[in-house]
Amino acid sequence: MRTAIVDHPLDPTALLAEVASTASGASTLFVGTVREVNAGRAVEGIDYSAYGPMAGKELETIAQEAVDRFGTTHVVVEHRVGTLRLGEASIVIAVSHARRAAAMDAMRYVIEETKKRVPIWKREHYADGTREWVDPSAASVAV
Amino acid sequence: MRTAIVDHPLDPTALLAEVASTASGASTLFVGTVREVNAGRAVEGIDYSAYGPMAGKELETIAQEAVDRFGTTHVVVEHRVGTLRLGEASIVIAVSHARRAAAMDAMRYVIEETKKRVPIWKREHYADGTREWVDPSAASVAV
Amino acid sequence: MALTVLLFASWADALGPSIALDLPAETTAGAVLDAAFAAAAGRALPKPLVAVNHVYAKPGTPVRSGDEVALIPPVAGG
Amino acid sequence: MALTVLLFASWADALGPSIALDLPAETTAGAVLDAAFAAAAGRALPKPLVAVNHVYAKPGTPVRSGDEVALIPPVAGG
Repeated sequence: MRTAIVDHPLDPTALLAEVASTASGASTLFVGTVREVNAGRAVEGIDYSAYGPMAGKELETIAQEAVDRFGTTHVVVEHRVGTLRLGEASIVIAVSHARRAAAMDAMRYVIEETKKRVPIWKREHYADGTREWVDPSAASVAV
Repeated sequence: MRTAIVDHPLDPTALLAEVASTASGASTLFVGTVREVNAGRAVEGIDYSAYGPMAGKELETIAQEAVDRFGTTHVVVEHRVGTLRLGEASIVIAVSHARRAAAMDAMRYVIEETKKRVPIWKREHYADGTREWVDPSAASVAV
Repeated sequence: MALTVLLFASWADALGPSIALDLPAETTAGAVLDAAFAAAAGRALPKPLVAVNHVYAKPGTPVRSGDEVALIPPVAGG
Repeated sequence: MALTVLLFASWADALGPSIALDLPAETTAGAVLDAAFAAAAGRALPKPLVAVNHVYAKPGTPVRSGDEVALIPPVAGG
């Protein structure tokens, strides 16, 4: 198990390799990426910022919870901060497990808990030149 | 959308790149791999064989169902046949979608339906020298 | 009619990649399966599904001369 | 006591990366939040959670001199 908050581009292939194990029958990978439209507005990029020490700690706690709940130590998560362009990855979660259901469930657990708990914020840059902090708790449509 | 039955090693990174889109907020990847133990027996490799034309058709049908149900055309599936060693990938499923829940659900749909419907069989090579066709319908523990 | 039925996995190990069955001109997937088990002569083989022209068939699905018929033992892909 | 509270996202945009609050020696996360909203002087800011020493706090969680206290606006990671 390993987690990190980083300020450089993420490498999904490396994370997939990191969780590989001949004890595993399934590997799952989740990649969150910057998409061109959010809530109907054209997005050109996103600034991700974190409360560094707490975000690192919370991400580690979530990964440890996944390890404990789903019974695999092969859980690796990296979250990127800084300014990301369209299509770039903000988070990569890699899991492997003897059984596929647990590999999928663990991946899902980590992304859902991260969205809820890790103190990271994003400010979207819109095509009209404005920038806004995204508040999922206020959004009419969940992202 | 693309599906294939192939007889060469799979490349998860290429499939992940194939589904990438700036319209997508999430990409998911499933990699099924040969694991060293099944039902308590030490496994050294697996022969995968397919009823080629029907397996290709059924895999394509499943991917099309995922496209229709979950609303993304970014679904790519490759299944390998032939003799695989420990840790090698037998199937790779890549999906991307605007929204993460659908990306995860579509990935899961494709692997579960593939396990049920695609006419592909595996014969495990055990450390004791024996080989046996795996019958998931008879197994006491689902793989 | 003479019908060639494709076999796979444990069925192919036991009986080869195909078997030739002699069946009435108007027959069904269920009748093919019964004839295949008769040809297997008591060997312990898992119950297969029948595919007709690459589609899973029901017991009552008609089988005609020229159809591609296969027995599909329990699948284990993925 | 004088307490420095770390701010992020829209709160940091409005008030800077931290604010200095003057609070009773024995106080709570809830009292910190009330004092922060008073310092924000009516600006439209989303309701944050309070973190004390990198852990989410409840309104009654004690806050002592030397604690690292932060306001956590609605998070949007992932």
